[in-house]
Amino acid sequence: MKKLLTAFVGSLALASAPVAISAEATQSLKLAYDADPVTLDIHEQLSGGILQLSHMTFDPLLRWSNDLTFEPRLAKSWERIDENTMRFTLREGVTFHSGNALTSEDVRFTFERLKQSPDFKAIFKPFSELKVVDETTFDLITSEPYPLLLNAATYIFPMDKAFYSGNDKDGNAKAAISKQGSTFASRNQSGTGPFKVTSRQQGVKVEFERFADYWDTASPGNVGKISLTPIKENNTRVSALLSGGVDFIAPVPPTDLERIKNNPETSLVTMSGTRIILFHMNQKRFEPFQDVRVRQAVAYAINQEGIAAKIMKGFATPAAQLSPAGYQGHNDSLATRFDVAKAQALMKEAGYEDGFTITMMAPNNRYVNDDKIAQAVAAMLARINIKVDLKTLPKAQYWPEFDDRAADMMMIGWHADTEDSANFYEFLTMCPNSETGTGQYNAGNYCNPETDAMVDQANVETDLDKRAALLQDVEKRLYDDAAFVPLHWQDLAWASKGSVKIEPILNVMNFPYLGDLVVE
Amino acid sequence: MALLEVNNLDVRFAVRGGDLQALQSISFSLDKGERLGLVGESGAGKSVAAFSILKLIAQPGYIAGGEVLFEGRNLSAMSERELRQIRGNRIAMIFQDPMMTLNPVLTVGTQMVEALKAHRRISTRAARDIALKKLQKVSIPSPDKRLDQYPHELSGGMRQRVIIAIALLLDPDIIIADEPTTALDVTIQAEIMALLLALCEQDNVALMLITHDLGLVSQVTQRMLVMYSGRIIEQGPTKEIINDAQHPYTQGLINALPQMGEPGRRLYQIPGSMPSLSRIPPGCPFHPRCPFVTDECRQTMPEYVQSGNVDVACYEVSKLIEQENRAPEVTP
Amino acid sequence: MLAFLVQRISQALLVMFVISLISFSIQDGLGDPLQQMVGQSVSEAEREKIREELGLNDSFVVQYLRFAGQAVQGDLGTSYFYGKPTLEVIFEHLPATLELVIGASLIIGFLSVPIGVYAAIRPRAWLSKFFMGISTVGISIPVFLTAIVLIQLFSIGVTVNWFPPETGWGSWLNGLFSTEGGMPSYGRGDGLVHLFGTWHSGFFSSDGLRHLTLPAISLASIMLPLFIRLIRAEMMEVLQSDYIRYAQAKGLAPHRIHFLHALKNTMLPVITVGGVQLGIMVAYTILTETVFQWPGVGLMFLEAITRSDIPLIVSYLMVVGLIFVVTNTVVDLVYGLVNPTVKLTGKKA
Amino acid sequence: MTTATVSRWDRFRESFLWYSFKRDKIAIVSFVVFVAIVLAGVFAPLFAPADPYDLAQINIMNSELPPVWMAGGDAQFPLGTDAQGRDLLSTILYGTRVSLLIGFGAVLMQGALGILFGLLAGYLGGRVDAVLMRIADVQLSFSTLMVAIIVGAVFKASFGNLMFGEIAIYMLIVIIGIAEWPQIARTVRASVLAEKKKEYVDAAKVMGFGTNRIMFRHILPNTLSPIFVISTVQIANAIISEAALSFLGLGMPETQPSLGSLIKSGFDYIQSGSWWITLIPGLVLVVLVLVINLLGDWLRDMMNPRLYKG
Amino acid sequence: MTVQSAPLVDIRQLEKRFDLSGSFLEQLQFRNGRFTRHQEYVHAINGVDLQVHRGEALCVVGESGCGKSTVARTIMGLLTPSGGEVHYDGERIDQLNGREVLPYRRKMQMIFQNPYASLNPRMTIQQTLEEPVCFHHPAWSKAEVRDQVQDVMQSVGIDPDWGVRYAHEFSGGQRQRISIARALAVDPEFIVADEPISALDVSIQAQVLNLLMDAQESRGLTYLFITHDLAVVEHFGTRVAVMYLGTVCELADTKTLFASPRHPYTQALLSAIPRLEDDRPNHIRLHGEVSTPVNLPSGCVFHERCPYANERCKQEVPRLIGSDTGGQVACHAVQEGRL
Repeated sequence: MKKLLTAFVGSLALASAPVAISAEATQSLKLAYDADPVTLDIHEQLSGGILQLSHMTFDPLLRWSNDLTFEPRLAKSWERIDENTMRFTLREGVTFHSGNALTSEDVRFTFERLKQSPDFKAIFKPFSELKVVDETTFDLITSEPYPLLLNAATYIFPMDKAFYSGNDKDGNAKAAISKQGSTFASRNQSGTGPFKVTSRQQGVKVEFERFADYWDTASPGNVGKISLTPIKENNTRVSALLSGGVDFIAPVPPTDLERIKNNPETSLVTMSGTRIILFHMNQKRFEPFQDVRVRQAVAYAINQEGIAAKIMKGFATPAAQLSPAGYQGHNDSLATRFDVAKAQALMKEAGYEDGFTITMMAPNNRYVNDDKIAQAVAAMLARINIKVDLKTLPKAQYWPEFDDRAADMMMIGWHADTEDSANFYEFLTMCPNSETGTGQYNAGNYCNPETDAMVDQANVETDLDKRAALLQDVEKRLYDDAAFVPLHWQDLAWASKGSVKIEPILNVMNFPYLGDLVVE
Repeated sequence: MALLEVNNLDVRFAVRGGDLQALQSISFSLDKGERLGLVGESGAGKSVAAFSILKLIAQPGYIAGGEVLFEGRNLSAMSERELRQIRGNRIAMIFQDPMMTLNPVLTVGTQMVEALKAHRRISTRAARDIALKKLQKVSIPSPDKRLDQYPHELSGGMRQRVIIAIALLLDPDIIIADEPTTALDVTIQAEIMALLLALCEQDNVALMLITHDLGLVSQVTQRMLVMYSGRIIEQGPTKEIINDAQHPYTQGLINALPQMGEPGRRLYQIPGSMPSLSRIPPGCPFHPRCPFVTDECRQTMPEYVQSGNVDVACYEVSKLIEQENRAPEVTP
Repeated sequence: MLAFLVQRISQALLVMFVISLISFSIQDGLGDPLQQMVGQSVSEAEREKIREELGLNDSFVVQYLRFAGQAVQGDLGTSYFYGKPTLEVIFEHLPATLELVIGASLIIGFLSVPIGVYAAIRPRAWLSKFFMGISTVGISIPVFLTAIVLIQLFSIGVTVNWFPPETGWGSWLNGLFSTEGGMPSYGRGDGLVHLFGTWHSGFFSSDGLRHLTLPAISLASIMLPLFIRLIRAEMMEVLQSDYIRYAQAKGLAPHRIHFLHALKNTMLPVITVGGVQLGIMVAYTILTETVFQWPGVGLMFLEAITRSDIPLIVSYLMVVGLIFVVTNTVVDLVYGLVNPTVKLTGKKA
Repeated sequence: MTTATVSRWDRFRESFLWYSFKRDKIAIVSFVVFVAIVLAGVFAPLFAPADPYDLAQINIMNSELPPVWMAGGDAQFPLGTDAQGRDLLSTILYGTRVSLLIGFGAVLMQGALGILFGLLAGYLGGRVDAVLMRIADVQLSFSTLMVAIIVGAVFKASFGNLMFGEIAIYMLIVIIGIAEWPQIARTVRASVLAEKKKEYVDAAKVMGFGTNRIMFRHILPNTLSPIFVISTVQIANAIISEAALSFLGLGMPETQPSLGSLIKSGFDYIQSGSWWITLIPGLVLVVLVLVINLLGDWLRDMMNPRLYKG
Repeated sequence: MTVQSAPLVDIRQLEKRFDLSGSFLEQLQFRNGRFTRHQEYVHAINGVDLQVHRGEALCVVGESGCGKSTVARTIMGLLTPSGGEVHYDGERIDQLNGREVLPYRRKMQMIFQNPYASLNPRMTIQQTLEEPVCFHHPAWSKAEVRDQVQDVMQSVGIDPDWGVRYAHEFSGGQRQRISIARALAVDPEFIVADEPISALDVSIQAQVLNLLMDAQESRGLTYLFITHDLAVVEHFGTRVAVMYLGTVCELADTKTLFASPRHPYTQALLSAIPRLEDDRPNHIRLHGEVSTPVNLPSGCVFHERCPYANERCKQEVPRLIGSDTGGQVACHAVQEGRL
């Protein structure tokens, strides 16, 4: 079979005659994700898929390394000038795919565009201005001291100002961002990244070719061509890898981890992730949840280890809090607390020995094994006489229900765009406030002004140690208050053929740095 | 030697729960140019008899015994390939319903030409010419047009003419016509029958006419057989049987005709009805309806006896004949 | 003929009108398209703005009238997800589905006729019984199970160790039951040849054909038994008819009787039923396309549903309805051409 | 009255149907298997070792145990457990019940719609016929899946999402009923058209009987045998349709699984070693559908070999 | 023929057309650049006048498609006439609604051609016979109904014990008896028999004919007897009406008609029946086929096949006029004395 396969791949490489690929970048890679990028405009939508695309065809100013530190990319250095200002220096000799050279003006153009983007403007809200100092130097200025300035800067993938300016042949501005209909930017790209899109059939295939003038000549990457096929069905995606149809797949469903690991021809990389999966307990809909003992009882009744081990096949890290390890808010002292007896006692104490019936909703195609997790949770709650009326929905229908807070317990998974704990609290636990936008996803209607104040304070605290202490305290208080039921952080997994060395290019943000990928 | 000779032909239907005897020891013969009538009510086995001559009985039916000799050759022992040389070529058939007999999706021409080509090495053009001639022979108006028409574009009478033309295509020795006019209107019936008769006489073709219509048989055939429950109960010259039927069944059949009764008065009637194949009683199958029934009739099937030129299978008749034969001795 | 076409066209319009009305009226039940279009942390105010831009806040009547007004001009709206006119999206995906359907139809055509005819001519032969048995089992297995089994056997391969591998016969038997795998299990492959417009075909390259094989087989697996049974039943009935006996009485050779006289009459009802079934097949490829990740309209539709891409859903339903009416019409026309006894009117034959 | 029933029973025993049934091994085996599955489904609460609907009995730690004959099996779970730790045997028994319920329910619904519309269209003819059959045509151009989406949305709009667990089964019945009624309506219409021409209908008219009496008392009973045959096949089809819908995530919720949703829920595990979660219910489904189809074939052969024309 | 009292059944200028052309859309045709509406009808009966007198058996003969069954079915209300009137016992009945017509349903009954189709296969004989009795006599007790049914079964020679059986358990002749019993069960005075014996075997035909005659005698029935078999007519009928393409071409007493047929078609018909005779009679050969009732010929409907047709026959429709033999004939040749 292997022989067949190599012949197969070989013939492919021949068929698609290379145009101009740097000396060693001759390998081709067939990649299967669960979805392909929705658009080529990297500012149209803030999603994993678009960020993955951004890392292929663009380069950020700086990027996260494997150990959650910052690695300079297009910005070769940065220094804090004052409380509100950070000065960046751009790398020299970087060109866009169009051949234009990268300058500070391009960065400013990109920054302005980000502030226009409905999806990204929230991240850049703390920033007041990007001031161009000279061709390669610019200042990034916030209105208040902002501890997460560099985190946000990882979202700046400079775009080719000259390329994206002016009008297209229909008379529409090339820089326009629109969710409806196609725009110039959604069809065309000019970035500085290692790959250029050569052809794209949405929902079917995207093909990339290595950018011959890529600035990072130090990169070990030797992949000249990539074709990305979306395969939504888990089984089919895994089959495609096992049958040799593709070289690299993500995500890998937990059920197949074992099999891929044991297959001598494939290799598997897993990482504990940062996306927390949790249930909110809606105090507004269901009065007993206002009683902290009831909330605690629920928290005690849930066996996070069991879910992680059995349903997630060990492909999740049981969670007792929101912040994953490595985040500033992560509090080591908090542990999962599965104890049915204790939970029953708490229920009794709260006067609900005989239990009650609640409604529960979860998506069934959003998170890994989301529906199965919800079922397991429902079963666990049955042990303390809480009868659960569970409904799982496809994500398209789930979110409207979620917005309506339609059930007493609702599942959500959250990944902090800023890779910072405060982001969790702002969206998931702070008192819902439509003006400030906090608590937008707080489906528990949990409201604790004390912790909210602490989070606000942390958001302007630039002393990282102090800030960490503050956030960890928030985490502890939420834990004691059983503000929600954390389940686990969903792990990440990628699988490839043995010859594709994916391990070095992967990170917890799930942005494979494919430019650096080595294929043997 | 007769052209066609059927000897002790047994036909059975293999159905769940055992075989049904559809024909029992049928024997008759047909001479060149002779016209033979096969009469009986539905279910008597007359069509089965016709079809088993060419071994064309449908699936569950099979020939269980006896022989069919055509010019001395046993048809029932022939291979399919050999039989195909006979079918349509030496012995042609005309079916009851002209609507159902012609293939609805093939033109008249195709269906005529293929019959010719199946038996003769002949070009399509030549075959068409022959077909055209035969169509003229059965007096079909504008025959050249008909060749390219589909069966549904013709009227019933016209279709039966086409079928007669097909039967005559290869100048056969025998035409077996299974109720050829039953599906047609009275006036058309008369026309078709007259045509068939004329053509048979003209070419000296033997005709085996299967019908339930005693009037038709009496007018067309020279000899006739009467069938009941798969047996031939009476056979002989048509005139003799019509004028002086021997078997009680034949008598009843003739007397039950409205024209035999006095208008407005009750008709002669045979009680009961013919049993289905699965319920044929032992002995003479007619005995439950027979006015002359005896114990003998209930037990064994009577042998044929000769009365004049007529063969009859009936104990009553044989008794009468015996009495007649004995009579001269008794009279002083 | 004219009346026939007028009637069919009005029927098509009616179908499309009904479908569009139904699908519009249920759009709220299909979910909120916005969730798929914006990132999670986008604020409610921003969302409201986009909704307003998309016209999602207008009343049903206003939305429908706007849609209908554009539809009359041939514009069925713009897909939220693809950002392109829905018809364009559908026509991009349609070739894949059509090729799958054509592939399956070829399999069905080449297998069902000989098997059906054989089973009708020799109903008692063990081979007929075997085929009929297989076809009964065939219709009893859901297509997604068939598909998975096919992938397991022919894409991934199965290694069997049921027999002692150290013995000669054991390893031979193990080898017999093991499969090599290697057949492509997803997508259409790289060997697509551009034909015209948005039509890329996999028929002209070995890679394309290899990719087509398993999906086409699994799609054919549901319809093939139906066709075999249909042809067998029709043929058996035709074989009972007088004109077949008459053909025998004419002394024709069996092959002419079976393959001209009988088969031609058999195929008439098969054309009607079969043609309609093939039309329906376009709508029934969804399961197969899902399992094999075949980038056709079925998969596109399913994804449109998960994304609440309402314009695309509506257009898909309308196009499928149209395809159904068109195939019906074509089938009736073909039937009218093949069957000399039918005069084309609006009436069903 | 008892004598009448006895004689009816005798009549049945003398009938061709019974006779050919006795002689047809496949029919007997199919019937026995079918009855066994139906009984097992109907009396699932009696046979099942556990109640899969009772979440309190489920322990996640017992998940994915293999059947008892394999290494690691537990005698408590004869056929192993699913991914939630439910006893697979019990779940299959309950799932069979749900599948059968949907199968029969959907066919009842199809039957009600199909018979009514088929009778009206066939007997009244003319405009009524044209309109009803056009609706049937349009209906047929939708696959079951599309109907599922539409009906699902309507149900959701009327009952909200939370009721889903309770109404899912009725919803599926309605979906499959609506999606497939034209099949029955066409069969009924075809046989009504044939029956209508028969003289006993004229005889009834000449007697002065009303339209309803003629349609329901005289014609309907004579169309029953084709309806019966097609219904058998339709039950099998309905069960498969339900499985297909469940496979696409539009069927029964996994808390009250049908055979289809059981197969789907185990689907993720089929390649990872826990094959029993999918394959055992899959086998039950295939066997169930197969025996129904075999019985349908047999019935069709007995009653009317012409039926399969659609 | 002497005119007695008022006729029991009187049909006047009865017409029946069947529309062949389908819906409006299907009628549209595109010809010579213009849309035209094109309609096609089957003219099944065209102005038929017939009187059936109490106690007689009026036979209607003709070939298939001549409209004889249509006449029967129109009288019985199974078809609504396109024109003309049907009177029963002096009352016009063709326009009555379902309720008003009920009393006549009891008085007028019908026997059908095909004994295999005229009995409901899903009903026992008992049910088949009881249903109409119950329906028309809602006040009767169960016992009364049963008695009535038993009487009628006995009168047609069916063992009342067979009532629990279904129709398929009987032979064709027995079924036709049951069918007659059903008609008799409601004590009718007028019976339309539509080819009641043509599907039966010869030996059975006599049985059924005898039964019908017995019933006429014992119950004083009046028959309208539809058949294509002239021999039966000769035996059974009081008077005969010969139909061709939807019109009556000759009407006479049976004896008169058979003794001296006047209309050329009647003559041809009579000569066409094969009779048990030794000598072959001279057939009057008709040329051509029966025209279709879709495109009716102008003038006399028979002129295309008539050996005596002249120009007038092609133009003018002949009317039914009394002839010298006492019957009525619709023929120009007869009236002109050419024949």
